[in-house]
Amino acid sequence: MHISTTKILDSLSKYGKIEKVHENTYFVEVSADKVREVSEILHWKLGGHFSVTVGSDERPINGYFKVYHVFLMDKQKLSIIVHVKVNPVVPKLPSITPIIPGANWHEREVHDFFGIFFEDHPNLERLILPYDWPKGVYPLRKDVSIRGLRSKLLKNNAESEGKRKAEEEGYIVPIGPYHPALHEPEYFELYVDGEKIVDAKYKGFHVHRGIEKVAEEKLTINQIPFIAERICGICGYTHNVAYCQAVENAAGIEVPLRAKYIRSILLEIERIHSHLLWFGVLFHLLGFDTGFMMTWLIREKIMDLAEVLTGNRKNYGLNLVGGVRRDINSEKIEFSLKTLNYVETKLRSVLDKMLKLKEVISRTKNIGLLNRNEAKKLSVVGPVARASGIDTDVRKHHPYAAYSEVEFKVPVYDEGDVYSRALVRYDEVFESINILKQLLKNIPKGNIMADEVKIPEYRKGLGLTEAPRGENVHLVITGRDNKIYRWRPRAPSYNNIPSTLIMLKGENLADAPAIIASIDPCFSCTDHLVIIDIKRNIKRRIRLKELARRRQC
Amino acid sequence: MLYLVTVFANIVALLAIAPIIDGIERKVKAKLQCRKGPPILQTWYDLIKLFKRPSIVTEEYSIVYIISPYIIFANMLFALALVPSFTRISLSFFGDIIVLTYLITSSSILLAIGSISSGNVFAAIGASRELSLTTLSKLLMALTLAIFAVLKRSLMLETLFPIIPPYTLSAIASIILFAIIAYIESYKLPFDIPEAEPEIIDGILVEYSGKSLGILKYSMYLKRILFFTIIVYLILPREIPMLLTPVLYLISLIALSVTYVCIETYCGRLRIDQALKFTKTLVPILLVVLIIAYFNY
Amino acid sequence: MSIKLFMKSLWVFHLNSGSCNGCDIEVLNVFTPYHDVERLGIKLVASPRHADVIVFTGPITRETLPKAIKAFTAIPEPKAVVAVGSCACGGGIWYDSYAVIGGIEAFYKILREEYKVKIPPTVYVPGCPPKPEAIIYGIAVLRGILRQKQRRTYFTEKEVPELTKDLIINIEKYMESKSRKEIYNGE
Amino acid sequence: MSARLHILKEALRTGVVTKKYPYEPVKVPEGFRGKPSIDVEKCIGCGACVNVCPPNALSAEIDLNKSVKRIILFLGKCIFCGRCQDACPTEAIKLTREFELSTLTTNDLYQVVELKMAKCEICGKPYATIRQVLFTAKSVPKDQRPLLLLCSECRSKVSAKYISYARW
Repeated sequence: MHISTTKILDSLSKYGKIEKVHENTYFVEVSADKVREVSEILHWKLGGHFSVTVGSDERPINGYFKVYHVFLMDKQKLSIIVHVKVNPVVPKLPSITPIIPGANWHEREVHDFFGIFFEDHPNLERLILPYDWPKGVYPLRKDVSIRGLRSKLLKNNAESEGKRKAEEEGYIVPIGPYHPALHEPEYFELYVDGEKIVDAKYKGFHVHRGIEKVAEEKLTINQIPFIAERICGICGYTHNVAYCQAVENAAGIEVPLRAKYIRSILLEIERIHSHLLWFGVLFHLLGFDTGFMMTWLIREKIMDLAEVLTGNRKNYGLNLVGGVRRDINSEKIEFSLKTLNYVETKLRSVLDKMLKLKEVISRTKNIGLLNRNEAKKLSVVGPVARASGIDTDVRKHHPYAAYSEVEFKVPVYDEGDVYSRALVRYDEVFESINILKQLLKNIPKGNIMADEVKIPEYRKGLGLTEAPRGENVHLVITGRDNKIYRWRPRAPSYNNIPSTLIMLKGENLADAPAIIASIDPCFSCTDHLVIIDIKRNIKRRIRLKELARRRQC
Repeated sequence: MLYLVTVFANIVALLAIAPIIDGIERKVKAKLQCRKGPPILQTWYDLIKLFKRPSIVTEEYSIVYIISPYIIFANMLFALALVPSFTRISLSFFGDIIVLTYLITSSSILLAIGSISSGNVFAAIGASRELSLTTLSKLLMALTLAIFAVLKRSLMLETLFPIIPPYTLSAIASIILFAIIAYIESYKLPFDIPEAEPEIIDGILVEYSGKSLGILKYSMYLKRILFFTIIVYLILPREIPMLLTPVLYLISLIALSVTYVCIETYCGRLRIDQALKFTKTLVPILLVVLIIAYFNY
Repeated sequence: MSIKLFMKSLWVFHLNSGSCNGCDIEVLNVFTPYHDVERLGIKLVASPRHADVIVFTGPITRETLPKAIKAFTAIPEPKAVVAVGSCACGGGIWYDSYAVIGGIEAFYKILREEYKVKIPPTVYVPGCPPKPEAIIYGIAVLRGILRQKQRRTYFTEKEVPELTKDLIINIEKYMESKSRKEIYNGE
Repeated sequence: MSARLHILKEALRTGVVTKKYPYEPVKVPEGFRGKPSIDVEKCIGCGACVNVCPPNALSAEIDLNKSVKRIILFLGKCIFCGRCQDACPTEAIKLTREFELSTLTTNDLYQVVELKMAKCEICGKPYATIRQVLFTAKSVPKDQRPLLLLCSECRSKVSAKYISYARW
C-alpha cells in the first residue's frame, strides 16, 4: 500500500498552503485547530513518523510565535513540516501529545523556552531548565539577551533553592550526601519493590548548556558547526554534518561530490567507534571487564585513524557550510584501508564470541522488552527502533552526503530486547566497514569546498543524518549579517529515553543498568540511580527525607 | 613458648603475604587483558594510603558501623591462627571446625549489618544481597566441613588435614566442592554481587572510607588466604620435610590464586537470583556426598 | 604532605558535571590496555568516599551545581582536583551560556564565598578532548614527577619605527633597507 | 566454554600493548591539531583571529592611556579547531603539535602579545597597531598612503573634503 507523494501532497493541500523549500522537503501552513488532525493523518494513516517539534520566536519578522512539527515519511523519502502561527499576546496551541505520546517532551520543551501553552497536554511541567529557574523567564525569546540572563540568575544560590523546592513538592531529595560515580548526569529514579522495579521516573537534562541561545546570539554561521559538534561527545560529527546540510539546503548551496564522500567517510568512522564504545560499556555493566578492555583495545585503532585523517581523536572539526576543510590524499586512504582490515579481522574473531557467552546472553535475552506498537507510539529512532521491527534508517530513506552512491543492508530484528539491540549494532559495525571500503575505493576527484557560499536571510532548511543512536534532525532559519535566526538540533536520545521507562517496568533491579545502556543514551551512566524502595521504606521514607536534609557532610 | 612464637610468626607472615597475593592476582588479570598491570606491591601501597587517610562518618552512624571493621579483622586473625600455614603447627583444638565456621559467618553478617546501619540506600541493597548470598554459601561451607569431619571421624582441624590418603570418591568430591565454595566466598567475579561496582557502587563498602575501608579490604584479602590455605593443606601430604612445607605452601598458594584469577577474568557477573539458583543446585550434591562419606565409600 | 600521599596509589572519582562526554571517554580510555594507568597505581572508584582525587569534566551546569558541591565536600580531606578538558579548565565553548557556571574557576569562587571551603591543589588539563596521554601527563604533573611545560608568556614590543609621512609613502624602500627581524624586534 | 578459551587465545596472541607513556615520548601524526601559539615576530595585532574564534578564547584588549593593544590567547577556552590559523593574514598563529599542556594554575594558560598602537595625527586617538599600518601600507596606492596615518573618523572627514574638491 505504497502511497505516492502527489497523493500525500494534495491530501495535505486541503489544510493549508504548501511551500516546497528544497528537494523533497515541504512546509505546510496549517491553522491552529487543524494541527491535531494533520498530525494524526501524517503519523498514523500515511505511515510517516513524528520526529521533532520546534518553537521559534518570529515576532521581529512577522509578529508571531511559530511552532513547527516535523514528520518524516520514510516510504516516500519525504519530510513534511507542519507549521502553525501562534499569536504572541496569548500563546496557546492545541497539543498533539494525546495522539502521538512521543511528542510529550518536545512540547514541554517549547513551553519551557517560549512560554507557549499547549492545551490538554498530560503534564506540562518544567522539563529542561534547572529547577531553580525563576518562573516567567523564557530564555529563547528574542527580547531576552544572554548577558543580562547570566548575571541576574547567579545571584540566588542554587543550593538553598534546591532544598526549599524539595520540601514544597515532597520530592525525595537525592538520597545519600554523595553523588555516585557520574559518568553522565542522567538521573533515573527507580521505584523498587525488593529487587523488582515497579516504576521509573526520569529527571534528566543536567547537561542542558543553552546551546541554542549561545548559537543564536553569539556565533556566526561558520562558527556554529564547532558548537554543533560538541552537543554529544560521541556522535558529534553527525550533528556537525546535519547542521551544515540544513544551512546548505536552506541557501541552496551545491556541495562538491568529493566533500560529500569525505563527510560520509568520517560519519561511518564515527559510527564504528560509537558502536564499539557501546559494546565496551555493555560488557562493563555486565561485569565482564575483559570484554570492555578488548573492545576498547580494538576501538583505539579507529581513534588513531580519525586522528590521522582529521587531526583530532574525537571532535573532527572538519566541516564548514559548503564543504570540508581538509582533503584526504592517497597515502591516508591506504592507511585507513589497512586499519579497517585489521579492525575487521579482530572484530570477527573476538566480538561474536563475546556475545555468545552464557552470562551475557542470560542477562540480555528478552530483558527490557519494547514491542513494535509501543515503539511506534513513542516514535523511537535508530537501533532501538530497528530492534523492535521498525525499518527506519535515514541513510536509506532520506539519502544525504554520499549514501546514495553506496549499497548497504539495514539490519532489522523484531524481538525488541537488549540482545536484539546488540545484534543490530553488531551487524551495523560490519555494514559500516564495507560502506567505508566502497567510499574509500571510488572517491572522486574535485575540490572540497563549494566555490561561492552566499546565504540569504530568513530561509528555512532541514538537515537529517543517521547518528549511531538514531536520526538527527536539525531545523535552521537563516538570519541577517552572517548569523542564524533559529537553530534546533534534536539528538536521537531525546526520543529514545522515554522508552526506557516502559522497558524498566517489572524488570529486575540488577538489569536496570543493562536496559538503560541498551538504548545507549549518549554515554549511559547507569551508576547514577537513586533507588526508592517502596514497600520496605514507607516508614523509612519520612526518615530518609529528614536524614537527607539533616545530613550535612 | 616456642609453640606460641611459631604461631605468631605464621600469622605475621600471612599478614604480609595476603596483599601480595592480591597484587599478583591483579597483575595476572591485567596480563590476560593485554594490559601491563600494576606492580605486585600495589595492593600494599593502596592499603598504606588508606590507613593514612581520615574516614568521614555520616551524622547518624550507629556503633555497629564503627566497630564492625575491627571485629571482622579480629575474627580473620583468629581464624588464621587455627589453620596451619607456613609451618604445621597451629592453635588447633578439639571442635575448632565449628569455631571456624562461626568466625567466617559472623564476619560476613557483621559486614552486612555494619553497612545497613550506615543508612545509605545502596549499602542497604548491597547488604540484602550479601545476606541472601552468604546464608547459602555458609550453609554449603558448613556441609563440606561436615563431610571432612565425617571422613576423618574427628572435629579437629589438625587430624583433618591430609584428607587425601584414603583415595575415596567422597574425599576427592569434597575437595572439588570446597574449591568451588571458596571461589564463591572470595567474592570472585561471577559472585561479587554485593560489591558490584557499576550497579550499586561498591554496595557494601560504599559508606566506609579511609582507615575503616582499609581494614575491611585487608580482612577480605585475609579471608581469601584462609580459604586457599585450607585447600592447600587438604592436599599437602604430611611426610614432606619440615623445611620444604613453607616453600611448597607458598608456591601452591600462588598457583591456586592464579587459576582463580584466570577463571575470574573470563566470567561476567551473574544476577543475584541466578547466583542463588546456581548455589541451590550445589546443596543436593553435597548431601549425597555426605551420605557416601558416612559409609566412607 | 597531601600530594606525597598519592605518589604510589591514587584513587580517582570521576564527576561529569554537564560534559559532552568527549572528555569522559578519554578519562575512561586511560584505563584501557593501550594507556593502562593501573600500572601507575590509579584506580577508578565509584564513590567519593573512597576517592582521593576528583576528576572534573564539563562546564558545571546549573543543574549539576548542587550535586557537584555535595560530591566535592564528600571526599576526605587530603584531596586534589584534576580539571580535564577545556570546558572544565575555563568553560570552553559554553562560557557565555546562561545555563552554565563556567568551569572550575567559577566553581571555586562559589565554594570560597558561600561554603568557606579550602581549595585543594588543582591540575588543569586543556584539550577538547585532551588525548589520554595528556591526562596521564596531567596526573604526572600533579604528582610532581614531571614539571609543567606550559608557561605564561607576555611579549611587549620595544622599539618601534617612528611613523612619518615619508616613511609611509616609500614603505617598500624602508622594508628592504631593514631586514624583517629588526623592524619587528621585541623582547 | 569454547568461546572463553577462544577469547583467551586471542588475548594472549595480542600480548601486552601498553605504551610506557610518561617514560617514553609518544608519536603524534603530522596533521595533529595541538596548542595554538602566536609567533610574536609575525603578529600585526589585526584581530582577524579574535573575530573568527568560536569559543572566543582569543580576545583583544586596547589600553588607551598606554596606547597599547593586547591579543590574549587563553588555552582554557580554546577548542583547538584551527580556525584562527585559517584566518590569520600573516600566518602568525599556528597550531603546533604540542598536547602536553597541563598546568597547576590557569594563569599559565595565557599567551599575551602586546603591540604599540599608532596615534592619529589629527585627534591623537590610538587607532591601529603600528605593525598593522606598515602591513597595510604595502597594498595601498602611493598617493593615498598618508591617509593611513589618520584614525577612521578623521580619515573619512579628510577624504570627504577630497571628493567635494573633485566634484567642484
